[in-house]
Amino acid sequence: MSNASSTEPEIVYDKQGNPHEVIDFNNDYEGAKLGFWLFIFTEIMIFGAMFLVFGFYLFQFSPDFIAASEGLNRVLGGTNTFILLLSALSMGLSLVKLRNGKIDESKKFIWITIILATIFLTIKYFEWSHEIHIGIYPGSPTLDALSDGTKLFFGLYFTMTGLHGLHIIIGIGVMFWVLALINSGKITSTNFVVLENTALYWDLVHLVWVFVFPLFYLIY
Amino acid sequence: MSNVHKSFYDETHTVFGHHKNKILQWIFSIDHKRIALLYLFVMFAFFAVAVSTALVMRLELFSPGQDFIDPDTYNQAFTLHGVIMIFLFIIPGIPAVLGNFLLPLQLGARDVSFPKINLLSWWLYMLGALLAVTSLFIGDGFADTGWTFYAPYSIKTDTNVIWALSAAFILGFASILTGINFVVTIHRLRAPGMGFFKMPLFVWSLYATSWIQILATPVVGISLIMVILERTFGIGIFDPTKGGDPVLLEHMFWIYSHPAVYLMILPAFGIASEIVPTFCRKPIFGYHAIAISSAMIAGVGYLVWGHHMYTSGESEMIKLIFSALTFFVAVPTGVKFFDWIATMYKASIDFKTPMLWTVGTFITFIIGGLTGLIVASVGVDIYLHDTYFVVAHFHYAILGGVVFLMFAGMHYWFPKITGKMYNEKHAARAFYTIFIGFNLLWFPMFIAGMLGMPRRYFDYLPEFEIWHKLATIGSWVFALGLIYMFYTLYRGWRYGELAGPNPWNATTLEWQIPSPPQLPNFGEIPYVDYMPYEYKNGEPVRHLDLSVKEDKPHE
Amino acid sequence: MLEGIKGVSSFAGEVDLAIWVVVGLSILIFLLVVGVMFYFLYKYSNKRHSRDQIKNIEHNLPLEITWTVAPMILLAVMFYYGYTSLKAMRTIPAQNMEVKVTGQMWFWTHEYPNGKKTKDLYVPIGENIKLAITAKKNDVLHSYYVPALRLKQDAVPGKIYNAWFKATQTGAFDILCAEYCGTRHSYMLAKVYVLEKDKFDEWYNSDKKTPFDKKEKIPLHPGLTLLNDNGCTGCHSLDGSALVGPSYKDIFGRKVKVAVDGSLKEILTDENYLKRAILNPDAEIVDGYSGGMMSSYKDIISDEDIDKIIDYFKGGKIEVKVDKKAKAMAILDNNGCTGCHSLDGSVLVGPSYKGMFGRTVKVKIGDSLKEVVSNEDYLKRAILEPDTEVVDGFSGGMMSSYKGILSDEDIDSLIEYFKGL
Amino acid sequence: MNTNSNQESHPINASVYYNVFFLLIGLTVLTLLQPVIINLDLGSTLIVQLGIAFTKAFFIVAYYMHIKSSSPLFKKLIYTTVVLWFVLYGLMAIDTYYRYTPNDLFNN
Repeated sequence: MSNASSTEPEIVYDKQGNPHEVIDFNNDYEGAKLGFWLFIFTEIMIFGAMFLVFGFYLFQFSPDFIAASEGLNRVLGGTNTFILLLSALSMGLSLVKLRNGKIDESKKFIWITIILATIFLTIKYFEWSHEIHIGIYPGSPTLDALSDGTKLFFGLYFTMTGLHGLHIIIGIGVMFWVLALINSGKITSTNFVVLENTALYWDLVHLVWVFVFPLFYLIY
Repeated sequence: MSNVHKSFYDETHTVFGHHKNKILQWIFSIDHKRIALLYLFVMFAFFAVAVSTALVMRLELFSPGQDFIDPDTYNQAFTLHGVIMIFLFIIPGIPAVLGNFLLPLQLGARDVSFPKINLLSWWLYMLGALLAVTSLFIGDGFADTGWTFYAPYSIKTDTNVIWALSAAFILGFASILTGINFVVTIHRLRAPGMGFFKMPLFVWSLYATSWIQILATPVVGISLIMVILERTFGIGIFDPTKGGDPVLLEHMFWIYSHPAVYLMILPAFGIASEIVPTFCRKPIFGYHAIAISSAMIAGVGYLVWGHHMYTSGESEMIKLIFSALTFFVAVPTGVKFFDWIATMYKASIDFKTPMLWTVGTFITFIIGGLTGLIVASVGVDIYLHDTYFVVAHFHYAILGGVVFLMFAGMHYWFPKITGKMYNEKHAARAFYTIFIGFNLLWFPMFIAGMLGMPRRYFDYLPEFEIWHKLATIGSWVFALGLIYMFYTLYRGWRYGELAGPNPWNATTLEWQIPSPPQLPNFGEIPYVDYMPYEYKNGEPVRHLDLSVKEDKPHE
Repeated sequence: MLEGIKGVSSFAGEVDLAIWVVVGLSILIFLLVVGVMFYFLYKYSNKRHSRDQIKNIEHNLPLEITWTVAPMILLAVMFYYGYTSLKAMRTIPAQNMEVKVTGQMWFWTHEYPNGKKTKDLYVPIGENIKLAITAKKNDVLHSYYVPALRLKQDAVPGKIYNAWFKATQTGAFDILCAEYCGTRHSYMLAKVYVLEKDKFDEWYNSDKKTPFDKKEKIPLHPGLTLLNDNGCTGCHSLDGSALVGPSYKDIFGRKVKVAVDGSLKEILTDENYLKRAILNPDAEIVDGYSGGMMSSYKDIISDEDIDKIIDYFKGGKIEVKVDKKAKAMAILDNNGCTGCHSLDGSVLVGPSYKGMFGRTVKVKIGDSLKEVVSNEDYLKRAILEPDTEVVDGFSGGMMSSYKGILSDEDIDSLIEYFKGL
Repeated sequence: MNTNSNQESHPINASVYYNVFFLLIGLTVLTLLQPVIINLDLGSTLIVQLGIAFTKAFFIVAYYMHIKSSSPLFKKLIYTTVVLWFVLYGLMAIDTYYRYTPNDLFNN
């Protein structure tokens, strides 16, 4: 992202002789942020499409969906909601600390985020393994014997929470990469766009859960 | 011409710094011009493959009954043809080749915003292409679902649907990255002074295109993933035996794939908007109208997907809504055509090959567009849906619109890209051959479709024979024309005369630098406070020399 | 042969009008736009119009407004005709005869209100026919397309979509499948036969399979006809399932426990017993069933007829040979088997029925190849679980199971028939 | 080292994060309590739950993702995406509603 060679900005002058800066694509903070926001839009379209499918079947199979929602573990789901909330806070604080020049504290907050994300995944793992243990997973004989709406509810449940979980795993990977960049001095208190974008990504992951949680766990 | 500074063919920078090895210099180059050429060669290789499959299909259909391939092979052939043409050729076509090459040049930028991601797009594109090709040779062969991957057939069939779906997904991802790159480039890297309404119209069309890529592609991406999950885990979302609704997949597929056809045609319109003023020797008529109509087509084009599904069982209410919206898209499209034709008024038209291609395309695309209106009308479409009429309409719009304008652009920017000139006489003859072959190939299909010949048929009832025979003969003429054209371009590239920086006397920034361009594109970046197409008495108002001078090396 | 492009349904006129209007307007627009373009190309070519004659015109607001608004009017006209034709097509009259149309891989089945099932559709002229179109649940998408009727509707597995038509002309018209559905998509053909009303009625109320059948339907055993006519089969099944009373299947010659005046007794169901059971049903009630359900048939069925019935129970059959072949053929036709399996040895999607029985074939079980003899057991498995053993050279997943669709008896008669092929 | 003036955009403050965090905690508790306090039918539940979810989403996007202090371009882009989704959902809802209820046109 940074290019040491272009330290002097390129200036062009209009007819009146006013200077205008040529933006250097190698070091364009606003551009990097805009690019990442566009990426976030694609993610919103992906999850939005899944919610579209969810809504489509919720309309057709409301009783089945309500009954199936009853079977999910709200305590674990609720705990996970709070964990993500906390992790979004710690991610944000790490950015604040970095920009105030407190590199070590910033790293500490990233570590806290990573730990919280891992706890989220562990809880998710227990939730899933419980459901798989009682025979509820796509294509299982138990599930196939149930009503169509129930099959669709769990099909969507595993797809959407699975996709969300995948995003958390990727997020953890990105955070380790960010830590490495901080250690090697590539991210500094003035050149922080990578960490800022990581924080944006993490907020997106949180944002998706804000909708996933009530729609799956609380519609009964 | 590049006696001052070497061209981008001679030097480059790669993602790893500098390499001695020529091949590595190309495939790891982060220079937007080299990436454009990488796309170009791979794309035309796949174009050749897809044209060949089409020729095989047409040959099989020459007479009724089974001649030399069996129905399953035929089904795989049209799927292969569709997947390659749509996902590997037309969708990336103009944006990834001409867009990549020209966008920074027309904006006055030194590269796109994210050169490394640009290279990543190409690698993803290659990965997707590789997956598609690999699936030809393993197991039960290439998918036989048609490029639409409708469930439940795509869930039931034994062929390598997962491979094709993964390929399409990865190609979609590559296309998203290109789109993001372009939008950021257009927002951030315009030359100082160049406001949005001072950009060349090709850039405007790429801007609209990129938004479609960003906002529509993810929807089809996730739908394809759900079909993959359906096949591997049986999640049931599109499987009727588990309560799923196949029509939902049709919705989600077309939410992307209809905007995708605007994604294909918009950059092509952009090319026309460049060529028409250059060869009319005057400013384009209605610059603002053309620019805004691109955005309108992109916006409204997003909301018309349901017209692919009039017979699928969607509700009557939504059929009428989609029909009305579809007609509405025709208005901005019409405005563009009227503007182009108005540009010809009181002009001094120079019939060079790019202009020939553009005028030819106006004819074929107007046919494609007007037949689009015919099938947009609900009651009429119910009769014509899934017949050869739709096949012909689609090819008139996409082949006769997008690909022809792509060829026009290839001829127009050929001297810029290669620094050489092709033979004008042969290029014009190649155009006439292709134009005749094209109409002979596709026009009979309108009639066959009107008479009720359904599409994707391996065999047909005997009374359609005459139309199939005509089309097959047309396909041979068309193929010969293609060979002629590519050979002319190849001769031009190898043996053509040097073209000079501005052979057409055009006005946009890419013509103010040497051909082929130098690695950093511009020596000094101009302050652009004027409109892109300013002519006076048929001559450009400004002649600039923006080449990189020896004494002022950049980077 | 595709029977012409002439529309023969009541709404074909509206659809054709819409087609002509939109096509006509399109041609008009085309000629106008391309005409003006060619005029400009000719007049303002650089041979005739030199560069110093160029006029830089960049805007003309009134003109631009005109060419934005004028097309909208034309488009509104096109939309209107699309709407009227759709309305005519989709307003299903309340008075209609409903025919169920089921698509499955490469075969259409039409089921009439009285339970008749045919491959082609037979309809009376001038009557409203409502089609309830669907596809088998584990099948794929199809589209029911009758060009001459201007009718097209996708058949979606698990969903029923309606269409209708009123034929205005007698004749035969093609039915095609317009939604890609796999290997034999282009052979998923059938016909609509539009008949005079009386000819239709005559067929509809007869036993004939199609109105063009010369042969009378294979006569039933007179005993069975009697059972049917007297409503016996409403309570006694023919296939072994227990309804209100015991099934007729294997009723003769078995030992059953019956309740006589409250005590259980074992008896043999011989002629005498069966006769008593018909004439005095409450005297000896088979264990597990309750008395008082059946009334005596004394004076309703003559002794002679009772003998016929008992003969039927004994398994007395007439015209077994002819019967079996026709029956097997009917099963094959009505279930679309012949769409994929030929009778003459040619290979379509699946192996031909010719010589199928008794040969030795290689089959794929999972990933391994195994040789099996194609005997009764194998063929039965192949019908009920087609994907477990797929004959080498053919692909699985093409045929869906016929479990629950064909009865054991049907399958037996099919296998019997294959033996002779 | 960095001459690009955009990099030092808005000032950033930890207290904003804490305030929004406690607000979100409050909203989440509300989300969890809703089924315990009042038992609503599906429609009302969805309205309440999605209402809370959208409020949370607003705060996350506005403060955690700094849209409040970003350039108007970002705001415009977000409005566009949200509007686009509402139109898409609207069109799908129209189709679903008319397809699965007996209210479609031409009464069939």
